[in-house]
Amino acid sequence: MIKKENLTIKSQKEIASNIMELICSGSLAKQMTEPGQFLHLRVDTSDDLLLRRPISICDVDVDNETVTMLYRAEGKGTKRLSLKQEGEKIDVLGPLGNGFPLDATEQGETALLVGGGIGVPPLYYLSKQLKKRGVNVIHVLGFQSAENVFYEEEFSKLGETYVVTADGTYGSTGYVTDVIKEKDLSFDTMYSCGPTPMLAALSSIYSDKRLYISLEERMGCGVGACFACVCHVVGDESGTSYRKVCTDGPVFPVGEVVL
Amino acid sequence: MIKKENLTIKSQKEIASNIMELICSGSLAKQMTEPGQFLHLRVDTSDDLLLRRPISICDVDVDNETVTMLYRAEGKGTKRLSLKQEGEKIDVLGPLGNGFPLDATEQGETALLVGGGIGVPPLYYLSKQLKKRGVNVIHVLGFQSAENVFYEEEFSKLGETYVVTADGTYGSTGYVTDVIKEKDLSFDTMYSCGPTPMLAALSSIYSDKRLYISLEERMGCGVGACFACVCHVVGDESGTSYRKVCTDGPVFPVGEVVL
Amino acid sequence: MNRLKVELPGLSMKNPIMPASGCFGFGKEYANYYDLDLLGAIAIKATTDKPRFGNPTPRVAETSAGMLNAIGLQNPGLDGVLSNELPWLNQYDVPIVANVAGTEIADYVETTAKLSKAENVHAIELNISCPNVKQGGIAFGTIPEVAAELTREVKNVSDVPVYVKLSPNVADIVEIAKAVEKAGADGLSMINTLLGMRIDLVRRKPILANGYGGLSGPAIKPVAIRMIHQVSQVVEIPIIGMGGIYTAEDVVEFMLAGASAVAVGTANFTDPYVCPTIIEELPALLDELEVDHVQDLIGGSWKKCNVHS
Amino acid sequence: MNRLKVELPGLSMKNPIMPASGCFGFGKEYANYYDLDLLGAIAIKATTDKPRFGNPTPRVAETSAGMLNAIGLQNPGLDGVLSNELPWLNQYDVPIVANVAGTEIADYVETTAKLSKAENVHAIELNISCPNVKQGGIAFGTIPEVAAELTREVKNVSDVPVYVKLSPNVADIVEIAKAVEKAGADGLSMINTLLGMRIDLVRRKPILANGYGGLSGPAIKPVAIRMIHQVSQVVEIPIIGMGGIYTAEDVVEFMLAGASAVAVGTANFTDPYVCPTIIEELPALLDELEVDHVQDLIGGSWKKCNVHS
Ligand SMILES: Cc1cc2nc3c(=O)[nH]c(=O)nc-3n(C[C@H](O)[C@H](O)[C@H](O)COP(=O)(O)OP(=O)(O)OC[C@H]3O[C@@H](n4cnc5c(N)ncnc54)[C@H](O)[C@@H]3O)c2cc1C
Ligand SMILES: Cc1cc2nc3c(=O)[nH]c(=O)nc-3n(C[C@H](O)[C@H](O)[C@H](O)COP(=O)(O)OP(=O)(O)OC[C@H]3O[C@@H](n4cnc5c(N)ncnc54)[C@H](O)[C@@H]3O)c2cc1C
Ligand SMILES: Cc1cc2nc3c(=O)[nH]c(=O)nc-3n(C[C@H](O)[C@H](O)[C@H](O)COP(=O)(O)O)c2cc1C
Ligand SMILES: Cc1cc2nc3c(=O)[nH]c(=O)nc-3n(C[C@H](O)[C@H](O)[C@H](O)COP(=O)(O)O)c2cc1C
Ligand code: FES
Ligand code: FES
Repeated sequence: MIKKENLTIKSQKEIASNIMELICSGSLAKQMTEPGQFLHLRVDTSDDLLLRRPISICDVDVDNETVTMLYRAEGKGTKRLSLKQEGEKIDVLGPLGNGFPLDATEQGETALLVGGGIGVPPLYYLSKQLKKRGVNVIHVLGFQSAENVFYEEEFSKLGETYVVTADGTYGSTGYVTDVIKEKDLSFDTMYSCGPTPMLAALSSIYSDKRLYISLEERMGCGVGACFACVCHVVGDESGTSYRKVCTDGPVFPVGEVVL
Repeated sequence: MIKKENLTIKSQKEIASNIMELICSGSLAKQMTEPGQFLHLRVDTSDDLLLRRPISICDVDVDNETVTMLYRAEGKGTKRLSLKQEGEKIDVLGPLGNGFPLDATEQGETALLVGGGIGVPPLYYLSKQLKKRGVNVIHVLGFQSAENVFYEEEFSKLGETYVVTADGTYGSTGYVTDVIKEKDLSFDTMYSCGPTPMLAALSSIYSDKRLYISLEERMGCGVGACFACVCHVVGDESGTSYRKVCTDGPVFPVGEVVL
Repeated sequence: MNRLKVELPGLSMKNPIMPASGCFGFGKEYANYYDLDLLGAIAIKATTDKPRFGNPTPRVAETSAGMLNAIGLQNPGLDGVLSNELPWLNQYDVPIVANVAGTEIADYVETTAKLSKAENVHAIELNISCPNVKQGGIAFGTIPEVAAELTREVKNVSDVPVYVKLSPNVADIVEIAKAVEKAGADGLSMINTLLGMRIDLVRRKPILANGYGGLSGPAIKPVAIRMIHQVSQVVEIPIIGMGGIYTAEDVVEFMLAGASAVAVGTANFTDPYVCPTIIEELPALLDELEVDHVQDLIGGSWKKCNVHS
Repeated sequence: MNRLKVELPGLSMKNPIMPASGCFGFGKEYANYYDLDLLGAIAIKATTDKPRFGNPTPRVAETSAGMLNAIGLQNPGLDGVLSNELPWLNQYDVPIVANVAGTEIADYVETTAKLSKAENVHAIELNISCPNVKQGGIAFGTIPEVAAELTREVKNVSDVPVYVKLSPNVADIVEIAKAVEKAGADGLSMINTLLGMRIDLVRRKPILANGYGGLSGPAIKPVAIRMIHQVSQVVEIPIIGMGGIYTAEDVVEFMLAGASAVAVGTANFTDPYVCPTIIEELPALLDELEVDHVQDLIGGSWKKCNVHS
């Protein structure tokens, strides 16, 4: 059952450079049980911002009916969103899409969660859920620079956590792939979300693993009706097969869609 | 010296059906000494409402730097304005235009202030100023219906005040012109603001008096640059003479412009 | 009396609201949100003879009070629509408007011939205006003779009434409208999107992979209203109006301009419930405007007398 | 190095920003707000041979992210502009672009001949596109041959470079642009307003007394960007870009599309300080985008290599 609700903002604060943590409450939160799904936010009701913004579910407290989102305030919509204050309402559509498959990892197995930049948030809820199922979780989180790092502590509480920055101002230096190699991390499944080049690198290195990646694409409707967010299917000779990121994804098993 | 400033909303409340009283503070208020001038309000910074809204100055407290505006929340912009709360900012341009000439009435003379509906507000500041100069003020205020009546008490404190409603649900029944005749009100000058048919009626009945009327017209710039708000000049044979409501008006002596 | 009911060639509509082609897929997605039987009609996504993937992504971009799209007519092709999409829609008691696109007259003719025979297709909407496909599209919609010929050929094979969907990217919309009316069109749909562009300042490249795209949303509403006002006064056939409709007020404005029914496009993306919301709000708005029946609004801005039925 | 300076035919501009014609009167009003010397140039209100009152009011209406105007070219006429307006502007060290309108070729020729001799008029902008005046206007701008002839005749008598201001209400803007370039235009201004309409639901009448009006503001920006992108790649003459510019980012987007300078219209009404604000904010934006000089932006979205000067 998909729905739309005006959630109430419980708190909003900047947790890293331009990265906002937004906590909202409303009964819709009860439906947000699948990590990797996203919400489609209408920033306000003025008609100069027509399109909703897709933001991943970062954490949910089903009992208290709250949901946490982390987002980068960068463009027109997210900047305006960042000005909203406690008590204000926000029109949320969702949860949408297909999230990360929890049952791809058995109890006792190890899952490696690899996040890049603003792709990190959905991994948090995923990690919590995996852990609850008795999965051993390891996190590799890549950021641009020290000022962009967030949620390190939160992730550390759930499992081993490696932070890497491109400019070396925090944690190790380089890319997430460097860390995985250097630390020789072993795992049964990998779940990843982040910039496409990162996903492409992981996909080519770990194509033989159980790897799930979450994609980003510009969206119109977010519900599968407009065909804005499609991608090609690996091995499709006709060239007309497709997957929609909004409804078939955003999470796909490695090798299913063309990056 | 004309200016633009982000005023701070001190209070906003509904004082009659859909009629809002908005009190703002800021140093701009010190310049608002001329009753009948108006302010040009930018409702918000989203770009779906491009045009500012002209709203008359209803009252000013120069010492405390506050200005009061009364407006009807009716269209898209004023409805959105009515949602703004204490502490929020509002971008105000002004004071603009030429107001009511105070010196048209000598000390000891009687001024009749005739307002219709949402034309009533500017007469309040005018009345206060006239009174301060030793002028005897009488008010005739016309409204649609009882629920639309506002500021009766405030005006009563300054002078004789007659309220008339079109449907007779409050005060006497009919139009402001009926009241002036029935009560046989005598006066030296008349100042009026309200719907054009009312101004036209007053102009034709009292064309021999010292009568000043305040006009409304849809505006683009509000500063005289766009030629949106022009009206023809009485007696102009060329047909190309004009007055701009925003800069030559909004107040004109009777007989100057074509209504 | 159902005060919202409107009758157009082939389309007996409970109310004047239909989702616009390309903004509602083939209905399935929005069926998760509400009962499609509430709608006056449904205009389904453009169908072409063969399946199409469309343009590379990104395919949408936001603009002030509007959006650009360059989907490029992605669709499962005639056979896919006939075998999968239309049968599914058959469970609803809603007339379907099948939007047809192509790159040659022969494509349009073939697609129309077959689609118009489907049980629940009540009208064909000829998309002669989609600005995204390099071949075809643009030319059909901007040259009166070409638009007329296409209309004639398609009318010859169609089992149901044909609405021609006009492009606003022309100097004289009236000329095109008259030409397709004369060629036998049963109705007009207007307007399709305006051709626009956005550039990414950092990448120095268009935001859309395709470069240009179609501008839709409230930004284009004044252009749509103007064109419908111009055209409705000189043609006899009814107009399905569209371009930036978000509210019941917008519907009334389009009908006063001269539309007999309307389509809602982009607004579905902003609010998936927009169509049922508008339908729900219309009666109260009619009351406020003291209008008995929506039909009394049609052309109200230019008709000499507005006789209430 | 002045990194904002741009050189266009007749116009040596401190920065690429000028207020657009019709949105800045003859400068006096905004001189109450800031020093006009800050501006790159000033495009003054359209001048016609005789004084004009223009259309009845209401003459403006608001739309989503846009506005409609039907001022109808109100102006004091050639003599009034020459004797009152231009001399006043002479106190500023800013090149003036004199916008010329008319209903017959002879009007344009006469007005241009005299205006172009005024000391501080550095360029003529031929308004062949204003959709408000029933005679003339619309036709000049939509038929390539007519636009070309007008351009030729005006060029013959002008003492200063001539910019032709194109109408967006055409199917093929490239065709018109090429025609006026061939006829001798020194530059292009684009775009003028799109023809639009709004209807008052209660009165059932157009909001504008004139019925139709010109749509301006951010709503039309994607159309302007697209047209400039199309035209700048096929003409050699520079383009003054306009249509919905509100911010420094918008200026960069127009220049990347292919404009060599820009004009700011409607935004002046929203914020009288918009032009100096944009000028002030441009250098920081150039820094952010790692651009040395605004000129390096011109055509940046399509030029093969972006050589920094
Ligand atoms: C499934 C999914 C989940 C996401 N989860 C998160 C998250 O948890 N936190 C977060 O910060 N970001 C997330 N993003 C990216 C986020 O949607 C964009 O950063 C955001 O929409 C940009 O909006 P804006 O107002 O800042 O930019 P604008 O430039 O004003 O946006 C204009 C339009 O482009 C779209 N757009 C711009 N950039 C992107 C992008 N990178 N991806 C998709 N659409 C874009 C916007 O949605 C909007 O429709 C997610 C994207 C997807 C597809
Ligand atoms: C000099 C002057 C002083 C005014 N003083 C007051 C006042 O003190 N209190 C008050 O309630 N109203 C006043 N008005 C009228 C007020 O400006 C309009 O009611 C208001 O602009 C309508 O905006 P909206 O957002 O409700 O309507 P919308 O329909 O959203 O407005 C759309 C556009 O039309 C313009 N517009 C619509 N109606 C009018 C109108 N009647 N007059 C002028 N422009 C209009 C708006 O300014 C805006 O540009 C005054 C008007 C003028 C010209
Ligand atoms: C994403 C998208 C896809 C569209 N696809 C089609 C299409 O396939 N066929 C068609 O005739 N029009 C198509 N259109 C145009 C719409 O049907 C409609 O004419 C236009 O968007 C204006 O209406 P709106 O402003 O309500 O969206 C599409 C529009 C959008 C936004
Ligand atoms: C009120 C108003 C008056 C205008 N008058 C003229 C004019 O006299 N001559 C002209 O060429 N363009 C005129 N224009 C068009 C503008 O110069 C400009 O081309 C158009 O508005 C698009 O720019 P904008 O969106 O920044 O306003 C006018 C526009 C407006 C809004
Ligand atoms: S965003 Fe519309 S189909 Fe995915
Ligand atoms: S509103 Fe622009 S001149 Fe008066």
